[in-house]
Amino acid sequence: MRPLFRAIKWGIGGYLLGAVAAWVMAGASGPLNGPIEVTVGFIAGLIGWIFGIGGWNNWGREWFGLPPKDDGKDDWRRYFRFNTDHKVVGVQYLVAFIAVMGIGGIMAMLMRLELARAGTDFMSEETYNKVMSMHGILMVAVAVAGILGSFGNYLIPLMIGAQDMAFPRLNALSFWLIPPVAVALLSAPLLGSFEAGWTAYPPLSVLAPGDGQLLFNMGVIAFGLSSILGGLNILTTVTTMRAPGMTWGRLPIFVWAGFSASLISVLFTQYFAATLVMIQLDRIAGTAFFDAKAGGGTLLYEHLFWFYSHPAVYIMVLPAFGVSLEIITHFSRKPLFAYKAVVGAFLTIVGLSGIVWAHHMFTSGMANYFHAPFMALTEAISIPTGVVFLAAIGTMWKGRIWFTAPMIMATGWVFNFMIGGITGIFHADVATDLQLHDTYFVVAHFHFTIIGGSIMGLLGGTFYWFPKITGRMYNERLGKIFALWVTIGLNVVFLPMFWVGVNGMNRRVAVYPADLQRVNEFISAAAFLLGAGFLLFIGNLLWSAVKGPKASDNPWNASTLEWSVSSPPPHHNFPLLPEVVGHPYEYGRPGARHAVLSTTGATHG
Amino acid sequence: MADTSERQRFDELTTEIHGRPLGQRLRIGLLVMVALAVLTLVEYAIAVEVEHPLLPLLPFAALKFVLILEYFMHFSAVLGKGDH
Amino acid sequence: MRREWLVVGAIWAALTALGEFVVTTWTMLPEGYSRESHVVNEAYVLLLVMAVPVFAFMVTMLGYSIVAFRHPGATEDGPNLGNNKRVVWIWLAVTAALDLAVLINPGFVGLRDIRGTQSADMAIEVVGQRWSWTVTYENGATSTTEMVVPVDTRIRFDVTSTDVLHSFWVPGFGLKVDAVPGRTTQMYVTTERTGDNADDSRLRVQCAELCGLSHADMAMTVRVVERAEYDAWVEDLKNNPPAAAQQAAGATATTAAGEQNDQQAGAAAGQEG
Amino acid sequence: MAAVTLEAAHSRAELLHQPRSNKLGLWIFMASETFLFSALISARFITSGVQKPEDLNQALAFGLTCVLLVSSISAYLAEAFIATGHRRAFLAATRVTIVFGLIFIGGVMFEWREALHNFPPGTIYGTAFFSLIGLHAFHVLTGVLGLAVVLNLGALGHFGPSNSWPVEGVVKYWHFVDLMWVIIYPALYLF
Repeated sequence: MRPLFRAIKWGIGGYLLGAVAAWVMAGASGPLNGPIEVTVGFIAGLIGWIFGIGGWNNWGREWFGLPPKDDGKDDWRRYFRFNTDHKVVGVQYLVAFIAVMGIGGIMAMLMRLELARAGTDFMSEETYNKVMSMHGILMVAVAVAGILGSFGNYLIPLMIGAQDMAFPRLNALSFWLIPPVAVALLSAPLLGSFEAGWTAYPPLSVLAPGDGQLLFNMGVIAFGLSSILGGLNILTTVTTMRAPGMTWGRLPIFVWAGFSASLISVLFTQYFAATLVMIQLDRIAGTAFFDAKAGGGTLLYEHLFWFYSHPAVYIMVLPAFGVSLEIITHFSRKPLFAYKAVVGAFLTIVGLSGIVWAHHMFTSGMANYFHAPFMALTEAISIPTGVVFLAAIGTMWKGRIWFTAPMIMATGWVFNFMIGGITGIFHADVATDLQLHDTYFVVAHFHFTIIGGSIMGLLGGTFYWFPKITGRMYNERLGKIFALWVTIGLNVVFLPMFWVGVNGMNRRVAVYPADLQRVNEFISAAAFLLGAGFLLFIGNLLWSAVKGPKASDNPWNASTLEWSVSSPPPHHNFPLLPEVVGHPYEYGRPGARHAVLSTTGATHG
Repeated sequence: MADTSERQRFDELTTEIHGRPLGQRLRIGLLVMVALAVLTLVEYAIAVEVEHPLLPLLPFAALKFVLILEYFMHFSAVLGKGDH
Repeated sequence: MRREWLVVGAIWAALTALGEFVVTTWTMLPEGYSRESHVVNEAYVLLLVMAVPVFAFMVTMLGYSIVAFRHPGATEDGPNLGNNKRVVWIWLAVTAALDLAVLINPGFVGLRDIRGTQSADMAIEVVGQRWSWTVTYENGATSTTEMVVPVDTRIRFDVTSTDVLHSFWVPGFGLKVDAVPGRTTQMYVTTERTGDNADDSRLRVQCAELCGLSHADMAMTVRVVERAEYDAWVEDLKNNPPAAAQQAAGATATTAAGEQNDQQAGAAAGQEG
Repeated sequence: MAAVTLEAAHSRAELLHQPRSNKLGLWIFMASETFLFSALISARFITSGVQKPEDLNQALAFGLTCVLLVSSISAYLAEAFIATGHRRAFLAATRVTIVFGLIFIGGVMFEWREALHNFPPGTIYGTAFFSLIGLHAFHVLTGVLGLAVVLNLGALGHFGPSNSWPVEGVVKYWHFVDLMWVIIYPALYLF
């Protein structure tokens, strides 16, 4: 725990140092929590935190020719320091993001409490806006990095037969950037106005008084950095660290999904960072990016923002595609149907994702001639996405379907994400979007895609790999109940939202017309039930991680490489170096093997 | 011996650095620098002469971009050695 | 083998029929007050009609697989059928065709219909500011509490904002457009039916783009009335502006009167012609 | 015995993977950074088209371009020297690069004092100018820091022909910063 305390000390020290230095440089007048001071303080504090947690001992010392130091032994405390083992980083990510999801879920419950009545009964509009903004950004963060950070880090090296990620220290760094981000985001509502939602549209986010928005910007920029570094690591790992014989055509589908999502996150995240830097500059340096009077414009923000934030939804769902297809394949005990087409679909989605952003802007007042092409491109994304659905049902067809908790999650993912996908067409279509944009129809749509797509992948993956990660089995009966609970509950909560949407309820409001109250009461009640279901999930996992029955190395009898090692895997992943000799999903062909373990593997390079 | 072949492979992977003798490197560097300097001068001259020279300047910037990318940063080396 | 597909086909057909019946008869769409809202509703129903068979197919496949191919435990493998190029190509062709169909109608057709022509019988200026709307009519009368528009009229709303982004949305009209500081955005609406906010909460101007503290309250009521009633109302609004607007309108109110009468006459003549 | 072989195998595998990984990782990072620059460059054209103020200090900007060009060739030389085992020449070239980098930063600071007066950040061109030049100067600064680390380690005797990746990496980064300037210079001063 020592590094953690050191990190806190250095982080706070860094913040104070940075703030005072900025204060002195700015003329030593004015308050110590002015915008520049907070900004510089956050950066310095972030650096202090990273060095304190172990960045200095493990890494920084090398820059000055000193030998790096290790911080401690490999016991439970390794989860609380800068640890370069990808499995530790994966678990850190998983636990941290399930915790963040819990906080975001509590925010959702608070929002539904307020929305059960048409007026402002439970919280003020100001509080509601803060809670809503917080729920938005926390859940976006969970969806962006939840699967990629946890399963991506934990499983990609195992699945491709590598000992670790290509850049283990960068990996640890990208996780340890997260806690300061969480601190910044969670303290943002306490420090003055924080009401611009996760999209932070200017000029609202520029004009909002107080430091909340500043911390939000800095926090999200740091999160973006973490996301970029994580993606970079995955791309490099998959390209250079594959075991002998692990050709591109033999990569498990989850690796492909992580690879595709990483491509997006490495390239496009910079645009979100750039937009937030612009807001920050408008606030602290008096630039005029979004000041209409000086000639700037908010359309600039919207274009740049959605240039990242639309591809971002594929960072969220692509890994979940991978997880779910992986689960469906292993529990149907059939080869993944149309493997090559799915890989092609992933890459097509990556390509298309970068050229569809303006469908978020049909009502924004941008030039009319943009509408038709962006509608066409957006609707074209349904074609590669359709291939993923084909793979799901094609794999299940005639399989030997073992209906476990992860499998229920995966099939629920097919069903729910399909609703999200189909309602997406309503937003791609200009005519309907002009009415439905910014209504509860959108809210329902993206909750079906993000919960149905990304979060259900995260939950399903958690069940599926739980025995591998902890070495113990979760409670199957409770797991099944929870999986059904989520799959069905999602529909009960969010289907009525389509109705309130078309009946004129716009999103991000604490008050709404009284005639919509009955339906909202129902939604709120259902939401509380859905939220309560998550206690089942947390309880099941916590209890099982400690008291669950010991799991065998391969409880699912699955074929991919991570199941060929002990549960949990040894430090170097593979006691013997793997050599891949076949496709990962050769179910139903007698004698087919995915990989053999041998000591001679390394010489093949 | 396995070790020598690995050594070779390691060298291969880093040829872009280890391959060429110093004299050849210096020649290439000097040539590229002269080219860049000339291009910059021409760029500047065009900008002085032409009003809003967006189109005429683009090829010069692109050429400089490619020169640096290829001769200073050895970009093609990264494409040349794909997988194993 | 063949029987399996027959069963699946039958379930699919039944589900599709049921779904189509539901989406075409039990419409959950409230009727709008403008031509544009009909375009929206038609596009909406058309999209649903096209979505039903796809959805039904997926549900059938999913449900049938789950029921028919259950096999507890990982004791046995399914057949080694990893790929079937023909199925993939057929699937691609079908989805591409569907996509193209959606793109043409309601896509391009809806886009054309909802935008209509770039001409209008009257123009109304709308200014959003935190957290209220100001509506200025052609005769110079302004209102911040209620927007009244005549029925059977093509209206152009010139929307702008003085501070942050807002979005000018009348749910009953089926359209919205953002109010962007420093720009004027335009929205064309052809009213078709009279109505009153008192009977339908969707007849309100609602800010649809998060604009801070009182975003949710940034609304004003809307009435769609007969032309004559509108003329009387807007005239009355100009002559007896509400207390708040009076100071703002001030001296210009009287001088603009003649101009405005001419304009109204012109507009009326245009309608008759 | 088996354990020893395994450890050896692991380290051999690392030896083979790491140079490629480092190189690829740096390239991916630079690709990512290109997107950051492209966001701001496109913002410059979206907000103010090809307009530029009359009172830009063209001579200074041209000078800065030349400074960066010279530093670029000295960085190239530093890499060439260490790769062929000429340590002293490598150190000298690195020092020259750092000096020119610092001259560049000094020039930018001098330019900013003028620019703050002529077109402050509150104007639309000033917005693009200060953010782009600032972003670039920040990258120059990190490049100088990287070079300083490499210089220090080099002076301590760390690098040689078979162990020159850190030098190569920093120099590549330096060239990348130059590469961005190739676009920024015409985008801000010439168009």
